[in-house]
Amino acid sequence: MTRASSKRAAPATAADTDFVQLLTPDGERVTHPDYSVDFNPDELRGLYRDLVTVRKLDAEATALQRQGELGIWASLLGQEAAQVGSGRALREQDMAFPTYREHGVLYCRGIDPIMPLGLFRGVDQGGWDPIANKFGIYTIVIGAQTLHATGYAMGVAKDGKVGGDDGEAVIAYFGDGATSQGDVNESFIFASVYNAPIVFFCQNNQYAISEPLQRQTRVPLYQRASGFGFHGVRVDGNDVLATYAVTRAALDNARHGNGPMLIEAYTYRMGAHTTSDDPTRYRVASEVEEWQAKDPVARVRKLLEREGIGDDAFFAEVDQEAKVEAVKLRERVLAMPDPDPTQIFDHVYPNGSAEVDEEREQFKAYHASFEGAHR
Amino acid sequence: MTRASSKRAAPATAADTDFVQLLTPDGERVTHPDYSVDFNPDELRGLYRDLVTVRKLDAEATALQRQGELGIWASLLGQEAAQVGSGRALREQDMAFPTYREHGVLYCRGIDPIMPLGLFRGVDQGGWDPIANKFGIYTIVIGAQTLHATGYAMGVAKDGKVGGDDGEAVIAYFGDGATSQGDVNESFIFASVYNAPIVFFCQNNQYAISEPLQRQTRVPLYQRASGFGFHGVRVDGNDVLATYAVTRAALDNARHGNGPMLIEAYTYRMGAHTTSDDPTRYRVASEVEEWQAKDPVARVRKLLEREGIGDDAFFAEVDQEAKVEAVKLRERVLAMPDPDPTQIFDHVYPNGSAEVDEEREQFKAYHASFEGAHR
Amino acid sequence: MTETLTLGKALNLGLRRAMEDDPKVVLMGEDIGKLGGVFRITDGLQKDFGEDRVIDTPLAESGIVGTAVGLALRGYRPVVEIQFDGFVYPAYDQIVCQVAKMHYRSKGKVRLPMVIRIPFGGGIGAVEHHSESPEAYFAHTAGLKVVACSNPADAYWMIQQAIASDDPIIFLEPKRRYWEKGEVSRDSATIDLHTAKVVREGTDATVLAYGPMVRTALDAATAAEEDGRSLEVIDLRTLSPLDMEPVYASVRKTGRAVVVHEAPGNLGLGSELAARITEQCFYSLEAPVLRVTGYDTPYPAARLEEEYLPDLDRVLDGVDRTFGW
Amino acid sequence: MTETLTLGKALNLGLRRAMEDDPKVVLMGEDIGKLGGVFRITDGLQKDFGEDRVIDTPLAESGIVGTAVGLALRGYRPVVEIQFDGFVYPAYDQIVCQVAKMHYRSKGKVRLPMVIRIPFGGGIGAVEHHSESPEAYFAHTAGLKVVACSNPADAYWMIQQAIASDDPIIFLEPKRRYWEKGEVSRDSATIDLHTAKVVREGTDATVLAYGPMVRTALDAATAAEEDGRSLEVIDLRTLSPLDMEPVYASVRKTGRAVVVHEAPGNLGLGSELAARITEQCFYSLEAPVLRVTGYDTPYPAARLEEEYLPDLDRVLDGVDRTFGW
Ligand SMILES: Cc1ncc(C[n+]2csc(CCOP(=O)(O)OP(=O)(O)O)c2C)c(N)n1
Ligand SMILES: Cc1ncc(C[n+]2csc(CCOP(=O)(O)OP(=O)(O)O)c2C)c(N)n1
Ligand SMILES: [Mg+2]
Ligand SMILES: [Mg+2]
Repeated sequence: MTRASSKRAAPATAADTDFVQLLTPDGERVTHPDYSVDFNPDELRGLYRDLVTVRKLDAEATALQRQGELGIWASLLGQEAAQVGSGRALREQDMAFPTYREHGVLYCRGIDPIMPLGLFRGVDQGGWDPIANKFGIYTIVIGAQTLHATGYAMGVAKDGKVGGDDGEAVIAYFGDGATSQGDVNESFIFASVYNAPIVFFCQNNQYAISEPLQRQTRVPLYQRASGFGFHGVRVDGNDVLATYAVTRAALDNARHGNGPMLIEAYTYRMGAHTTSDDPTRYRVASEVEEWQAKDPVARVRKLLEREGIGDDAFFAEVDQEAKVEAVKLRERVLAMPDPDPTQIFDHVYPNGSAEVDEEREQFKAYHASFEGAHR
Repeated sequence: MTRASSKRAAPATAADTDFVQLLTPDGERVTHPDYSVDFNPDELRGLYRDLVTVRKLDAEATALQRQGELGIWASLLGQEAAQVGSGRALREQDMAFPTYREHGVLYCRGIDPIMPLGLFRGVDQGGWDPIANKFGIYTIVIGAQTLHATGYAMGVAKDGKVGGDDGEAVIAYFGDGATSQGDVNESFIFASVYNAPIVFFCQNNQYAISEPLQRQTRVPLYQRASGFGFHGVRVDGNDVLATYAVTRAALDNARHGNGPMLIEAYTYRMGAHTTSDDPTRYRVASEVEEWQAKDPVARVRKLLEREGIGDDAFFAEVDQEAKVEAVKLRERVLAMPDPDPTQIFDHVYPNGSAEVDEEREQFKAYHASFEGAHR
Repeated sequence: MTETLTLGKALNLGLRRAMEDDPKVVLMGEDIGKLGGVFRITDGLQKDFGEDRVIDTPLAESGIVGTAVGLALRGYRPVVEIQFDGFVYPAYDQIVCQVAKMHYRSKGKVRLPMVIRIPFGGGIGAVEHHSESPEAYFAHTAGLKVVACSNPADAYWMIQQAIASDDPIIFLEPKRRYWEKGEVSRDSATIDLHTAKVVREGTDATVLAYGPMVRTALDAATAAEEDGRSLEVIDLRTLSPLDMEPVYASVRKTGRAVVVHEAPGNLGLGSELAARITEQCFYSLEAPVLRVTGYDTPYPAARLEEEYLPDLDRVLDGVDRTFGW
Repeated sequence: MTETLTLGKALNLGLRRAMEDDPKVVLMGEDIGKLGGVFRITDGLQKDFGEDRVIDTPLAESGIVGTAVGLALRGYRPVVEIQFDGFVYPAYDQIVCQVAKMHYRSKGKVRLPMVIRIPFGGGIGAVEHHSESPEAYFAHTAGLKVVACSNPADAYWMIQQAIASDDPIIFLEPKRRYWEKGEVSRDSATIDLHTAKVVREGTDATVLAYGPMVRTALDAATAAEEDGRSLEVIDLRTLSPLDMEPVYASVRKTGRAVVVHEAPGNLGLGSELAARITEQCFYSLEAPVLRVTGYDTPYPAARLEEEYLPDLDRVLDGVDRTFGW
């Protein structure tokens, strides 16, 4: 009575890997019909410097956690190109909404790298001004920030700040695991329906803590976009040039009033999910080694060597400068004062609350009662 | 530096209307490469009888509400073919999860049509046994039931009840507006990741209360599926034959272990959202007239006439029988007793609760105190 | 000069005035545009202020509240309408984790001047999820302020005060009172948003209510008068933070208190009020603070709601019981 | 015979035994498979029971709970792990509108024998959303039962009793106590799930606690003894419904009560307990029931949590204050 033949989805698997690439792991340039970059040598060296620096600062933070100076740390190791490529693609007027791992983007936004360390040390929950810095506070609840980014982008459109090169664009960062959250899918809907100037930047680092991509999807994530009415692209997230080119194109597309796009930056979380995690329980060393060979920093170094625009002196200098920044960072972390206990009661409400003020006073009186005394 | 050309999504609009059709509004059969039906005359007459009956019962319910016998009514007017076509496509072992409007599917499942009237009268919140009847309780929170359906389907797979003609399939009903809810999109993800035997049946009746489809999506809804890793089809939801064929194929696809599919039944809500709604505030009469011409019942009558398998005597008899059923329904609704007030305290917990029992006793004592007395 | 308005119309005029006063005020919600909302509270506003300021949204509450947060970050003052109390829960995560905490998280650098309007409570003969009283879920959440209006004058002014406030505010509207009329002066607000109000003076016992139950409490007070009992009725108006001083003053005077609300008693506002009153007025209390509330069951089918909801008789019964001690 | 186990290991063994006893028991959650959960409570279970019964889910809490409802409808007994307290809110709609109400909605025709496990409370130096105490949000919801374990023996038995129960149960685990050891007898449960327990007898004042604060209360009682004060400590164990008789009996004996919990005081469990105790023990109370709780602010940054959380000294201070009346 009805045709028997199966209607199973196309054989594409979540792991198939054709993506936009402009720089191979060996540091060779390749061309792409849609995307290109024309950086001059200084700009290329600048990108290399960014990559080395964010990796170094990240390693320092991991070390600080090991030594008990941070409560926890979410390392970006392996995702430097995805973050520097997209972070440098942002224009000054663009707004970014990060997760808790975008230390590289934060660095590109020119924010003091000490900031996230305060959060992970536990002295505060995010000290920077998100509006002044055009970089949102870290969001820990998976996916929540994608709706904030979409609403912000709706506001940009209401302000009439789209349509030209000076238009404003918004970028929302999230992970592969986040694509399963209702909020992320709802943000796709709102962005599409209101044609908001936003780029959804998914760093597919292959894992949500211990869960491999296959627990979130059986087709490539970039394909999610089309059913919501906008375009999706997969880029080699370990290729800083391709990530830059694709992100820049998507941001410009948005700022010119052409609405949202989804970018899947195909990359790998080289380290643990956080310093609390033990990846040996759920993934094999050989997999990590495979990705080691695709290292995002090494391939840029090879490019600079290949094109004769970076010599050992330069590389040594970059390492040295990064080391100095890292040491400075460490010293400042160690010098971070603990917050005054009464800060518990600060900033609960913009207009304040008599109840909270009363609790603050009781708190002070209670602690004063111990002065001298000891139980 | 990057290509300028826009990356706006394909020009497809949410309203484009190519769909699977086997019966035109004029009652002409058309063929489709993928789908067909081979009903015999009795079966065709049976479908006509179903369509007329569910429309008649629905009209009776609307009348009962107008007369104050129901608190509210959500009419299926215009969606008879979508509901009868999909409802009759279900095999006995299949499980359905409805919204609050699937009175036609409920009828096809062989459930006493009085059931939903009890709910809309306010004497209960859904009186039937969802498991025994293989038809879930009406769900009012938009989209919630799609996750229940997906979980149930995951259970079917765990039970090993997929793989053959006797496999079990699940169907989840929801509307065009529901496609914006996180829950519906999450159900797509779970169904895809676990390859659950489920059919997502979206009745796109063009409105979510007052909001037209364009407030939910800018591309056709059936396209949503592919990005989640399964197939989507749009069917003429006013064509009972096509709806039957497409649903039957999708259910069999699921029961054979080939996973989920999405069906968008393209139809129209001819009446108000509910009896509380006033559609004249948000849509024009001409639009309704256009759809009038695509009436799902009339076209089957034309087919029967065209093929000489339904004469005036038959049509009169069907109308008469439906009328009788409607009158019976009315009488039973009027005879419905109000619930005993202590039912407030029944079935809060399967294992009961001393707290609730105590409140029940206090309630009784309180009301007893009025006996005779009057304030 | 004053005029007679229904509570619903007063809200509509209050929203209109707030939009006239501040171009950054935008309304968001399901069916609030052409339809004017299922209760017509936004009637005519999209026509006059345009689709850019009165936004019909996709059917997704988390999306509505989450994008409202983003609009607030962009400098707008979003006023969200949740269609019915029972449909706020998909947005609960955004409300509790983001709306309530972003100011705190950012050490005060970010403000979210948002209002989330929720028609709440029962008594309209509706189907499931359309008659709930979720106030405790929000009042227990630090970072949110919660208010409930009970009459047209308060509706008109409180909605404007809530929109003008930089705090994120859950604004509860007593849906079954939308059609009740009252005198409204549109000259100027006479009382702050976060203050309770003695709406009837009395000497024998204090009845605390808010939203839809204020009218019920007042009716009970009138009936009690015939039995020669003088009840003081306080309209709490602000549920978080609570304005307790007028409450304490009243209970110290009367020595007896009854709290009335539709929400289930267990962990409802009544429990917090009872705990605080007992702590502050321990030696003034002639009897424990009693609670007259909805029962600790899900909201029942419509034909049972009259028995479920506190009414005049149950309030009087509660008062009687405090005199039984 | 008994053995010494950590609370976490006791839960792990309790889950294992429940899965052995009933093939319909399935575990669902994020990272509960190979990883064994971020707290390793499900360690080894996927290896032994397979991916079909220990299910790593997509990262979507509403999806996890919503599909668990469907599995329950199909005859399974899902045990859901929410990774941290602060991540339960995306599932709040499914929990409050579906899990809590489906039995009622169906007039008893449907049962949802589900357990939702939530590691709750602070004290582990975590970042935001990892240290919350959401129990009141669930206890205020009719149709849900809520329990909290405080020690390894209870953890081992309560989780099995919760899974065996046909009621939907929110099962709260005191995450900071996961590593604390205690004696566990695996022969048979000695006490019903929904009962409170006097864990230390005393005569001068009653201290009510649950979950992580039970240990704190016991430590306070030990310290108080040195000051010559005898505190009775009750572990509530069941938060909804509350088991009040042992509480009333104790307060009638001592005349004083202090409730301790980490959740903010406003509309926390302490308010309900204070209201009920005052109503039932009005003439026995020497002082109002006092509350020692988290403050009415969002949970603060980790380096402030020691000041935020009730500790031994704050409990003793609360007791002192009841004697000040
Ligand atoms: C709503 C919610 N649920 C669970 C968690 C716990 N959690 C923190 S990170 C994480 C995995 C996120 O994976 P992904 O989105 O891929 O981002 P990644 O960490 O890999 O960058 C989970 C489950 C959370 N933070 N929020
Ligand atoms: C979560 C939630 N939000 C809002 C509502 C109120 N509401 C009831 S029906 C409806 C529109 C549903 O539209 P659609 O999904 O297209 O189904 P239809 O009524 O057209 O069949 C809305 C917004 C609800 N029931 N649940
Ligand atoms: Mg990831
Ligand atoms: Mg619709």
